[in-house]
Amino acid sequence: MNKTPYLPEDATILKITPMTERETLFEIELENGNTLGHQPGQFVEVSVPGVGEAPISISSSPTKDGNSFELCVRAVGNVTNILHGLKEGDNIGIRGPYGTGFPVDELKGKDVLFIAGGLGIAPLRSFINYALDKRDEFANVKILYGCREPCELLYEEEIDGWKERDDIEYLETVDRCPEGVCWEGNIGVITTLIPGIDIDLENTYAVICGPPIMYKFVLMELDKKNIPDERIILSLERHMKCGLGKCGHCQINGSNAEYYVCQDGPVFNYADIKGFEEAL
Amino acid sequence: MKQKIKPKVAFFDLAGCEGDQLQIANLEEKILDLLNLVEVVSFREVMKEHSDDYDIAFIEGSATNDHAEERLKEIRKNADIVVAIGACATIGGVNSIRNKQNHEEVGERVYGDNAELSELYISWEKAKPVDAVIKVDYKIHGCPIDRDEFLHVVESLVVGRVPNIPDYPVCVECKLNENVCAFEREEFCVGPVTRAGCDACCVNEGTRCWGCRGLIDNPNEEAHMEVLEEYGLTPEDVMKEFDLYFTWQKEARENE
Amino acid sequence: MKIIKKDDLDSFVDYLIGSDPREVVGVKERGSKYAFDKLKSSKELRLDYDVTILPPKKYLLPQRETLLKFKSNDKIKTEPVNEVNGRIIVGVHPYDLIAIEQMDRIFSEEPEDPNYLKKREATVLIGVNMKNTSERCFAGSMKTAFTQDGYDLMLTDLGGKYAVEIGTEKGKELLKKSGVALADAGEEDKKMIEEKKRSLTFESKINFEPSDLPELMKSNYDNDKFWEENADNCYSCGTCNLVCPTCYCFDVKDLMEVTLKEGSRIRQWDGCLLEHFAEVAGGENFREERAQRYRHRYMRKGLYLHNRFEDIACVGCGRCSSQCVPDIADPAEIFNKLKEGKI
Amino acid sequence: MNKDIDINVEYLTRVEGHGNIVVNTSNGNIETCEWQVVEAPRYFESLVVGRNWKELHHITSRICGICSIGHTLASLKATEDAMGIKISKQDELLRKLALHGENMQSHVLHVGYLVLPDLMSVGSVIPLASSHPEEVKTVIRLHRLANEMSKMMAGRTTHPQRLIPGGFSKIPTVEELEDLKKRLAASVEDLNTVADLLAQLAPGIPDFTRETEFISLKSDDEYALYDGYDFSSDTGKSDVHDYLDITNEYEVPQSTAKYTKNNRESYMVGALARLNNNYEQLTPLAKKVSEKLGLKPMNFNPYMNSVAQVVEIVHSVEDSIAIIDELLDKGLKPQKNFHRPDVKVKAGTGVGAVEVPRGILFHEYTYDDNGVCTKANCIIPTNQNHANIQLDMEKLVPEILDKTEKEIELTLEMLVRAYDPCISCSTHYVDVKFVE
Ligand SMILES: Cc1cc2nc3c(=O)[nH]c(=O)nc-3n(C[C@H](O)[C@H](O)[C@H](O)COP(=O)(O)OP(=O)(O)OC[C@H]3O[C@@H](n4cnc5c(N)ncnc54)[C@H](O)[C@@H]3O)c2cc1C
Ligand code: SF4
Ligand code: SF4
Ligand code: SF4
Repeated sequence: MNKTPYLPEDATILKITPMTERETLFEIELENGNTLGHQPGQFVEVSVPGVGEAPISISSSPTKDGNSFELCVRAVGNVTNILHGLKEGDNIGIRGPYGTGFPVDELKGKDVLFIAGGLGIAPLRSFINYALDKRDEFANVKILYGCREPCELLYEEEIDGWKERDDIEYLETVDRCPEGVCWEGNIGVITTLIPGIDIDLENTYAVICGPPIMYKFVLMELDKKNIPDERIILSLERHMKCGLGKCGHCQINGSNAEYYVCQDGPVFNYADIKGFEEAL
Repeated sequence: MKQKIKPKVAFFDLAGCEGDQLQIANLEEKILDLLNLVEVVSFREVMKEHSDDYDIAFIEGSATNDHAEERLKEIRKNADIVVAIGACATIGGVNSIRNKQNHEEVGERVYGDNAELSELYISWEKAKPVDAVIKVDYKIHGCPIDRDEFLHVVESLVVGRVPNIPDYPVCVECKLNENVCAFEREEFCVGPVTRAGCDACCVNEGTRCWGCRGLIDNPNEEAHMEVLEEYGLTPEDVMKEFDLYFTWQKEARENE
Repeated sequence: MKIIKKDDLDSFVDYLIGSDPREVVGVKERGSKYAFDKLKSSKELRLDYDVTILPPKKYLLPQRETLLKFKSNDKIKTEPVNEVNGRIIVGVHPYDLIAIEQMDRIFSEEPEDPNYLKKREATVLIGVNMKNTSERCFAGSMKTAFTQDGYDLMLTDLGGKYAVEIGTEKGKELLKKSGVALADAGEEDKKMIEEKKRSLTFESKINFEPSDLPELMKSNYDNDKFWEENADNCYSCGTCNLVCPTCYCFDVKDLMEVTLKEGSRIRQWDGCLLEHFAEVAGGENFREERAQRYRHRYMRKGLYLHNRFEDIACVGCGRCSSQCVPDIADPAEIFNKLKEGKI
Repeated sequence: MNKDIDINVEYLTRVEGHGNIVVNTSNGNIETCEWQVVEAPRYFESLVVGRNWKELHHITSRICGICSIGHTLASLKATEDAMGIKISKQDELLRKLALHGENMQSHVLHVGYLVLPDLMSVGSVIPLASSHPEEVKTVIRLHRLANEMSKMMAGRTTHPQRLIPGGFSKIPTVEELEDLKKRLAASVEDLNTVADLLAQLAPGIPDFTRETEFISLKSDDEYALYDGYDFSSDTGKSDVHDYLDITNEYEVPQSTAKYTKNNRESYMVGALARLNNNYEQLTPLAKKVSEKLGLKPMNFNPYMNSVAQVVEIVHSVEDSIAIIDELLDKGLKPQKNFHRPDVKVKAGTGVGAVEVPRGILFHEYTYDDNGVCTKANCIIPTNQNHANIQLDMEKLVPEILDKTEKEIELTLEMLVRAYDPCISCSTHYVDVKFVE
């Protein structure tokens, strides 16, 4: 049989790091020994034979040492739940990388404002770590990260490292803090962090990823800050089955254009999809 | 996929025709595969042994009296997972046609007007699906159930995933099978509001969808009632179309 | 252009059925309707049909198709599957040929879809010009009633005999190998074809140029009231998607045998009118309302695929309108209403 | 002699539906000896009232999952009788094939899955799968063939679709019938295996007799299953429309529910009744198997009902082959799919009687001018057998009191099982209580 894009490559789970109750970090290596060769922001289709496939963003930076890559997966359904039950050394299938990544080259030399809500940190982390590894290629780097509760914060240890760096600015917040939990940081939704930050209007790009509801409010705040639409980059999640621009599920439309999120996205320039009823 | 556990399973029946349990016997050679996957500890229809120690309970039939209610509560206590199988258990089945009839008349029609019934036969005014009495985790729809779907559910439960039960109407499968639509043959059909998963088996055989898998989660009932009237049914007949299998569901949804 | 006698055409079809290693399918009666199905004899072939229930896309993108097979002992092995049956399809109407050309573009766009393309390559298309039109067909006004390409052979019924246009080498070979008697078409015949074509009538039509459609759709994207009113009786049953020759969306799911030792990944036709089509984990549904899904379909037909491939993705076959039970899926009616600014 | 026994079998296993066996003796005196039926009523005769003639067979098919084809046919015949609808000879032959398919399916299920374990001293067929894999596979093969035949004729194995008032919505093709014939012919070897196995196990069948009356359909042309007149081994021939004169549901002082009786206190229906009444019309091979298994009319041992079922399986296979030959010889008249027979709806009352696996079944409906059902009555074989089971038990218990309690229990269970009762079928409930 000839090559088919539907055939996943064999891959091995090297390491499993539970992060929260629902999220786990998987370090994965292709069995053929190749690197994945991805751009920050791209995703793979993770295949569990007999259960199905799920699109998952690559959470590690291509600049990471070694051939492996990392996925941060939230258990929400069939594939993701079964993934959570696997052990180190188990096999899965990987297709990809797919989609457009973040416009890394376009952002070189610019200020970058990362805004991550919840699991949105997973795709952003691949870019954040890229930027940190190549710190001199970017101007100011600011990271805003919000979750619903302290126990949901991901990559805690790594973030401790970010906090200590003085060449970036890191701010975090939680929507609420249950009684008895120790939390010294900010309380309030992520949009409450935005008014307080300084933005160089000429030079700043905002890169956003979070749950659908978050976009609306963050975009309103950024609008107040007068960041032009063209300099807002966001990553969308849609139902997708093939990752190849065929199955039709991930299409989003506005009156002027339409996109296949799996191929034309998941990363979009806000100016291109602004006003799309189906996008945001 | 690997099997996590070899669960103990038990089969129970309330008021029904046992056609669903028959589908399990009808698995023929695949029964042997099934027996590798699960341990059957109770199945009155085929085995003498019985045990109250089970993980998954499959229940066929409707609850129609206090005795059934007691049994169901007992089953719920014992089982981790309760699966209702077949229309009688999932939506009340044809049993619930009588829910709209006068209960006294119902008794008279069957036993005559001077019948004095022994306690055993005292029945609720309404036949109820299992989930009207206890919590049900999964439903295998159909009258009778589809064998492949049954296997799919068992297999899913064993590997620990949620079975794939369609929530789109029968018309989908009917079209995939390239049937001549009932409405183009001067027949009526409730396929547009009925849950698929049967592969439109009745239409494939030249009849129509009767609705045995119950309403989909979000049916456009008003539209279908309107359409049925346009095709010449009286409002009364339209109601009857819906009463064949949907009586309980409709009542339950109205009360929501 | 060649001429073949009716009887010779029958023997040609019987020859294909008997001698060609490929499967021969054609239009047959199904109940009171027609469907493409395996032919056992030319007697079953109904070249005078109006429209088939499903378009011939079912042979290129089957209703259900296996993409992968899994086998497991201790380690799971995954193998690609592509069941390619060489097939000769007899009696494809021009609008369906045009639809197949559109599908070709979609599935050959990078990354290519070999499951479609391999089947497509192994297929011979013998077209036939319409003799009868279905009540809801509006191919005339969609400029899809005739086509110059997309077929290997094209037949036109001239009463007692057929004109045969040869579209490809493949088609030519087929005729030659069969040894069937052909005559060259004379001026008379050519005139007769023109006459036949001219006399073809359609009960339904759009009242404007199809090339105006993309603009029309674009300007009505926000016409919420229109979409809501017209979608009111929609069942979300997807019939309009499933029977359409240009709809190609699919779902992918895994099946496992109870032995847990074998399984497969299959794709199955899906429809954007179905409620859960655009729902993601967590329950967010990006086209939750019937009207949104309903609009999406018309937009795809008139605008979106035009943006992508410059195709008008409705070929006017009328299948959706005739098979939608509440009869709300007629593109001709909807397009005309939009054009006239009605609700 | 056992002085005190206390048998209380709640929900007898390996039968369809719910029944209890209660036997108590004290000092060798029988205090209770009961066959109790505790099925929850489903009220079919009321469910169909107000429903359209096109739905009646769909609803009443749900009386029983195992003999749903039989119920459908009885229902269709009643509707056709009421409206004066005639079906074609071809459709009649096809219906007979459907009935044979179900008869085989039900009998194989009963003998192979439910009775065999008793004769082999295990609790169910499950352990047999590993101890006697070949035998079990043979039974499975026969069961599958019967099911596939039912599906081919009726569209589904359970709750048929193709069978509709006036004929069929879809019929099998010539190729399908030819293929079926081949497979039926090839199954003879499996049938012999089962017959041999049963012959071997025959000594395990309890030797018990009680004279009773046998009622079944009978026909001058054939071993009656699909059609015929009522026949009693005591009182002879009668018209199916007079079925109420045979079934005579009556009330007994010690019970709130009804009994059926004709000439005696009880009568028996089912495979043994049919075989006793129609033995001469069995196919040659069926007769041979019957002889081999020591079954000849009149046989008054109810346990032999299971043996009669095996004989009938053979008969159904052979007769089906003959029917297929007849259909193919005449040339199968093709019919478009999605066929709908012409039916003129009119008011009337009709009776349908069919021999289903467990015995004679009657449906009677009355329709109004619009074809809406106003009244229905269904009398199910198992109902007709309850009284006979009770009387058998009463004769049997004193004869076996010298056995252990366990043995008595098993013998009684086997007795009820031999009748292959289909309790959830029962639309009228019989609550039998005897205190000696
Ligand atoms: C580009 C992209 C990147 C993503 N990155 C991540 C990530 O880094 N980490 C992470 O945890 N999740 C990520 N997701 C979400 C993840 O794909 C879904 O949570 C996952 O597909 C759910 O699959 P499941 O089999 O576990 O659930 P299922 O049991 O299949 O589904 C549960 C629900 O999700 C819907 N659904 C089914 N398939 C999909 C699908 N392919 N996409 C979305 N919804 C679907 C179903 O309609 C159902 O309602 C990403 C999604 C996209 C599109
Ligand atoms: S026959 Fe019924 S299920 Fe099939 S398309 Fe028509 S309405 Fe839908
Ligand atoms: S428009 Fe018609 S065919 Fe399409 S989904 Fe709605 S009801 Fe079904
Ligand atoms: S939209 Fe309707 S008319 Fe147009 S091509 Fe599709 S099925 Fe045919």
